[in-house]
Amino acid sequence: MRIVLEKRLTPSRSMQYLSPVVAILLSLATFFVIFLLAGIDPMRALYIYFVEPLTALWSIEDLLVKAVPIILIAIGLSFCYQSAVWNIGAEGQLAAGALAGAAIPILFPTLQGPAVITAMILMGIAGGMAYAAIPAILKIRFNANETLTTLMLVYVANLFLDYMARGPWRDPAGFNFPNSRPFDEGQMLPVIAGESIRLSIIFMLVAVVVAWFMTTKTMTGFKIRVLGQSPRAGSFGGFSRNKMVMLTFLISGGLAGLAGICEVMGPIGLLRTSVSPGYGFTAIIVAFLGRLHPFGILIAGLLLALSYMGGEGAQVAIGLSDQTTQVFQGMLLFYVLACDSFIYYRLRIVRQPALDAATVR
Amino acid sequence: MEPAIAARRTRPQSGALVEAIGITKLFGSFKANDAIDLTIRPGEIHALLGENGAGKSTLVKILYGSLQPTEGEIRWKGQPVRIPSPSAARKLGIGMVFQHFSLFDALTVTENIALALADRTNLAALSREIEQVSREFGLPLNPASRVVDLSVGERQRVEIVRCLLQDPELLIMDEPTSVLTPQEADDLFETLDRLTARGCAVLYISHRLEEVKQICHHATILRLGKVVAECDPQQETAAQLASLMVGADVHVLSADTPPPSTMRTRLKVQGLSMPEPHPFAVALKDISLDVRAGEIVGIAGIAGNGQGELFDALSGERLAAQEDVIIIDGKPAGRLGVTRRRRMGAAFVPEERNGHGAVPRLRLSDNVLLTRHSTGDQLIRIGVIDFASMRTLAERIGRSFDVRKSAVDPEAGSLSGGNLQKFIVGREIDRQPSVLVVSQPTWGVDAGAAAVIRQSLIDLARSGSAVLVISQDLDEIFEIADRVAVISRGHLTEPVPTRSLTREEIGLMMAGLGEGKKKGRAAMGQGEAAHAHRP
Amino acid sequence: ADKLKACWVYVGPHNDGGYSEGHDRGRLMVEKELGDKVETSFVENVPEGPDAERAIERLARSGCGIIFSTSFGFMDPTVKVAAKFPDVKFEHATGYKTAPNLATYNSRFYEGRYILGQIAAKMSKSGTAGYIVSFPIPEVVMGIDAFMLGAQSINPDFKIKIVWVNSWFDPAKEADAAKALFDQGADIITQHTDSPAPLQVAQERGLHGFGQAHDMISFAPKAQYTAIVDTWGPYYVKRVNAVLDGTWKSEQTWDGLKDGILEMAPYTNLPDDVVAMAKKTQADIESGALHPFKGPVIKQDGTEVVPAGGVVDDKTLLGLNWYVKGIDDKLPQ
Amino acid sequence: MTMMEGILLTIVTAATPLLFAAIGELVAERAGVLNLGVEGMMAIGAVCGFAATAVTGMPIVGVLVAMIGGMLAAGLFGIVALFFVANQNATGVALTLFGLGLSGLIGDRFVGMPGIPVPRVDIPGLSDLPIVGRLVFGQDPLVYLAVVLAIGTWWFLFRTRGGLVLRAVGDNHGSAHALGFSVIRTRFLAVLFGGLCAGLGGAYLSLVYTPQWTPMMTGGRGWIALALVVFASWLPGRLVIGALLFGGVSILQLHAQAIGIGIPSQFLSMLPYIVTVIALVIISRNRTLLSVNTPACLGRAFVPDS
Ligand SMILES: Nc1ncnc2c1ncn2[C@@H]1O[C@H](COP(=O)(O)OP(=O)(O)OP(=O)(O)O)[C@@H](O)[C@H]1O
Ligand SMILES: Nc1ncnc2c1ncn2[C@@H]1O[C@H](COP(=O)(O)OP(=O)(O)OP(=O)(O)O)[C@@H](O)[C@H]1O
Ligand SMILES: [Mg+2]
Ligand SMILES: [Mg+2]
Repeated sequence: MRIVLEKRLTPSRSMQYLSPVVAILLSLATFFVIFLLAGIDPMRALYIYFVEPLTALWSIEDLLVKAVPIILIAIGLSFCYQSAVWNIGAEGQLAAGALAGAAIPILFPTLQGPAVITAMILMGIAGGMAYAAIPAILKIRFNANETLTTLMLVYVANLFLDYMARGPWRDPAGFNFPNSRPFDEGQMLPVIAGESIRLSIIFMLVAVVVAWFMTTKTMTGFKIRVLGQSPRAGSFGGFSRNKMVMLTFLISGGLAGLAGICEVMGPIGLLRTSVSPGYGFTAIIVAFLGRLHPFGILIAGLLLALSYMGGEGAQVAIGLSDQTTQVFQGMLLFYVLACDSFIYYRLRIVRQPALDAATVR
Repeated sequence: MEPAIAARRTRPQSGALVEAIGITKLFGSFKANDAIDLTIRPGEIHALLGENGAGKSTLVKILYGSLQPTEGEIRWKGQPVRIPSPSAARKLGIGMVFQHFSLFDALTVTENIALALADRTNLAALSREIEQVSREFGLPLNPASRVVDLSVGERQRVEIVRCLLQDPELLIMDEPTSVLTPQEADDLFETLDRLTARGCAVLYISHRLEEVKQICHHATILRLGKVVAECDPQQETAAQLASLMVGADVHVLSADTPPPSTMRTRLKVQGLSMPEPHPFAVALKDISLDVRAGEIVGIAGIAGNGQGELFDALSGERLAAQEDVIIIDGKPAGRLGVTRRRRMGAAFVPEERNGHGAVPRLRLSDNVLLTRHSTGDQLIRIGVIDFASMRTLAERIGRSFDVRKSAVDPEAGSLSGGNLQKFIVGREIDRQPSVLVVSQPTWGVDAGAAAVIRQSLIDLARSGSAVLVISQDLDEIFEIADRVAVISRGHLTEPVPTRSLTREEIGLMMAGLGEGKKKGRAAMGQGEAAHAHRP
Repeated sequence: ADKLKACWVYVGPHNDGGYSEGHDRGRLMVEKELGDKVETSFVENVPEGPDAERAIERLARSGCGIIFSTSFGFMDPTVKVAAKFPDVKFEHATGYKTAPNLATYNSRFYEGRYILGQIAAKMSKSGTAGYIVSFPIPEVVMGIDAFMLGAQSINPDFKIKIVWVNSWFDPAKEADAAKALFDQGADIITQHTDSPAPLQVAQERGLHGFGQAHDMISFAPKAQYTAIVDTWGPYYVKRVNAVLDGTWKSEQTWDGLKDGILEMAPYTNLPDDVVAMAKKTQADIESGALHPFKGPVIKQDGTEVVPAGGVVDDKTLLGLNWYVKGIDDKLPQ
Repeated sequence: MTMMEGILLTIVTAATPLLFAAIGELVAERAGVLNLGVEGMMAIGAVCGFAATAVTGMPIVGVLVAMIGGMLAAGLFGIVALFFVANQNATGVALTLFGLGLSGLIGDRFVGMPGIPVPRVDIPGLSDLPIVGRLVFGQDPLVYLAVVLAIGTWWFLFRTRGGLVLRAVGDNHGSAHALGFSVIRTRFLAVLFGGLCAGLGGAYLSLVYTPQWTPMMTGGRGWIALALVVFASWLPGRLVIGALLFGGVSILQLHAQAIGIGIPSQFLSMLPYIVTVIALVIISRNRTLLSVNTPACLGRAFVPDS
């Protein structure tokens, strides 16, 4: 007797929605056991991790602030992954966007106001796009594997950002601290709710809705899906793979750049040697957790932000190590990926035929 | 027909080599095989016939150990046996040539063969053995060449030699001739003769009823997973065999009105040359051709002689260097992409269904959009998709081309091959294109579906369109083409009226050129080798 | 009354064997000394940036009475949070911005570096030391200058070779840098990065070096001469006590060897005369008889910062961005 | 030791962990599996190796446990990506994340503990020869193991039946299945071997390179190893060259600094990454070479009929 996967005749609609739920439950169950083994009260730990952050307004606010850049980037990445372009370098594109946008207030500190803010945002998007265009061109022109080039370019961008923040763009009045001059309110995104929720949350929501509309309703979304699933059929349909590689790179680079400049113009308020604690990588998980669907990504992004918040709370309250959060995220992704296979397949138990005569010659 | 072959058409009377008793195979709840009984005697060529999806491949995979039966028993020389894996089958003495080859492009001939022979560890010795056996059976092979460089016919030789080296007592062949020229097929039949003379049995699957009549001693016919008849194929007509398979009479093609010769040219190719897109492909050399309104022109040729490259050039998936080498309805189109050509009234059906003509994981309605987004069907408004019209269109195509499907709008990949092919051809014909280029329209499609597709091509042409059919199936070309040209090593002959040639003449043209190609390649080592697309 | 909750924010893991662990030892000392009067807690691995602000704020909300944010990059986040929570006391290490409820504290690491420089000049046969550095911030540049001034006080022709690894903590890269420096002729290594990897390389090559942030003798028993040991504990105890008895004031503390905020690990693997010299220098610095940046201090380009008799003032030191004369390298700007 | 000797020796050391991890990945990719989780497996290997050595006091035990740890991590990947046919790119990223996190948890107790270094081979006489002495006869045992592994992998892939089957599975899983080879089992074994090698690479970091455990100590080497496999166009011999080249660039940039050439260190630190990108571009332009050696089924899921 053995258990085999068997292809379903039609993909299961119900599994499509059930699978993430099952995956989350499995992750929670696994954590329950781990906490139990580690001698930590599992109910309390899970409460601190996943419920407590939602019990106070300030912490919900923080959760949203944290989720915004991750979701923005993941939306962009979902375009890439749908068209089978494996951009894993959003972290670098984010840095490029931050650099490009921050150039304005650093080089022209006196400029202020809505026009400047708009210009910074546009520069941020353009910076991310330009940086994403490099691996796109390398792939189109030279067939260079984008998984690796995008990743290598992350290191390059981060080092360059480091150089700029410590070197040419260092705040002259800052005791040689390695960051730029702090931006003025007229050079930052306006706060639109609570204490720290800025305009960027609107960008994020717009991105989600536009992405949903684009992928499900428009010809562009259709092209992306077709080319992702079978490039040959795509070119038969008259769609250019190269154009689509460029387009998806530009979309994801642009959104990563937007996330970068929004961080600089919001929570950070100046240009630092590093502007992201790995949002570009977290977004990869979020994109897959959300199954490359914009609404799924929205939910997944909030869930991941929740796990970060909970993780910090758990450190303070019960001294749980910071790495616990990472393990949870990795595990959750494993479970989601495994559960997703039940959309297309089902498990079946196969009995070997009872007959057991020797296979003699 | 050689008298030698015609002489021994009677079924040997010896006891059973293999018996399948009550074999049932379930895929989920779907019964692919339903209580099948089959007896194969030593020394016979036993045909296994049936429509697409009748369960032929499933049954032989069970015999070869690739699949396990849900119920039933297999006896080998009277003993019940379990065949848990292909290697167990090979140990018993069963060899198999697969419908879709089981070769490895990146490996050499020797390595490919060694994979099936667990006991041959010395590759140098094996190479010598291969050369010897292949000479003995008249199937010349260079053991050191890599499969990717071989033509389709040569690939099949590799499969056969691989079986021969196992010294099999039962050889299973799943549609072996669908890729061969008549001459190559005759060579194969001779090989089979030699094998049966030694007492080896052959289980032979084919959709070509004429050749089944020619070589097989006995036939078992499957329909919907059940055995519906057993017969001596020589006693039946092809039409009788076909109606046994389908369970009803098969439609006979009608192409009564020949095209008037004065009609204008709708597709013109003049002096089209193209370098090979990658090292294993074929370059197109100075191809000229014209297809007039109302007629069907067929392009015959052995697989891998530039058919794929020609199709890509005509469809616009690869652009020509000059504007005027391809002219559609009087307008130069050589530099225009596939969408622009579709807008000019052209339509295309590629050889490969899954992943070229259609996206398997998208629904039929989405697949309609794939080729009809810019052809005046109003499926797109300012970039936004009109899903309702798409579904309507998909249903219309499904109805008029008898596409059988499990749901209203299922994923393309869930359709059987023949039905998907009907859908893809239907998608283009539904447009009433002025020019239709179609490659291997009925490859691996059963008689019933093939008749539907061929009739629709004829009807389209008679309604005033120009139809170009690229096909390896000479029967098909003779059935539907008004004129025929032969492609070989990227060269195309002048099209001539089909009636002015016999099957054998065209076959010789293909084979003669084919031989020339083989010699040329042997001289050059590799390089200009022809082959089918890598999947 | 309720216990006072004292909280820490670390940039690395609390047990990184380097900088953050130094602070954590201080926290443990607070727990030990003040017993049930306090309760402590910490958040580790906090990236500098918005996450830091949130982590500090979380601590403030969770009832901490005093919060130590231990990394230089936490300065602005601490300032922001301090403004929001006027009743909570904040202390930021190595920064310069203060507020009524925000104090800063720092350690005069450069005093130790001066001693290391002297030992290096005494012990080096090649007259060249290797110096592995993280980032060109004032604290680090100050250390390089102090080390060089110490070395020049013994051997005016002493040379140092500098490699920037662009990281506070990357053992493999630090090890590679150490090897490169030894290959280039240095025979003593020192580092302003936190891992013991360079010392391990020295040990393997039969050469020598110094520990950083804490006593690394266990990693390199034959190679370590001494180490600059961060001992934040006494300071933390003092400040937490000040909160407890209501005497806490916002101050800018910059303590040195004499206050016990840094110590020299036992001098080992050294001849007696060198040990004696090191101990004397240490005593002179503690007593104020010797200031590592005593005049004349001359910049690389020849300009004199302070003439003989004077010392470089604290404000200049805190913003230091120049090499002293004798260093052949170019300071990244 | 002369400066030249020292540099060469350091380059070999820098190349070794990359070589280990890349060999394993090469075998997995030859079988058709793209495992992007090398970084995670290395981290697991590093912590397991260190922990086992610290507990038992025997580096050899550490090396063995590191191999087992790497294999377990790879097994997780194999189950999700092969049995549950999940997207391999995503599963690999998950493994990286999971491995880095888990290694941190396991290693919590071992941070700041001095390691027991693996002793160096020393053949009196030979090891003292000028230039080649230390380079050829005076390395640590794991360097020799890496070289043996690279040669052994070449031999296995191109000279044995097992290697033939493995390459066949990577070239065309449908055909391999039809001939009766278990695609999933072959791939699973290849993935396990990949984990074993990545574990060794990690152990090299925590036991030889810098005998200590610190979180994130793999520092992106797993990703470089992945790039090396493409650079080597799936040939073990080229892998050795690639690893030395990459090691060379990252070491020489430090020397350039120590000499004081006055280029900002960030730009020098970028060099290895930029060189990798350029190397990828140069290799990828040669489509013939790639089409011959790239496993045709790389990254493609396989589900057998039942
Ligand atoms: N992966 C997912 N995760 C979470 N929610 C999802 C996911 N996919 C779909 N949804 C939910 O389902 C709703 C409908 O999604 P979607 O538009 O894809 O449906 P649909 O039936 O495919 O429609 P259409 O055929 O018009 O595209 C969305 O509003 C969203 O909330
Ligand atoms: N692995 C599978 N899972 C589910 N259904 C299958 C599977 N393999 C085959 N089938 C179904 O079983 C039926 C029989 O398939 P089979 O391949 O045996 O047909 P066939 O007679 O060889 O057809 P053809 O002439 O097209 O080669 C078909 O309907 C097919 O869709
Ligand atoms: Mg939808
Ligand atoms: Mg079949």
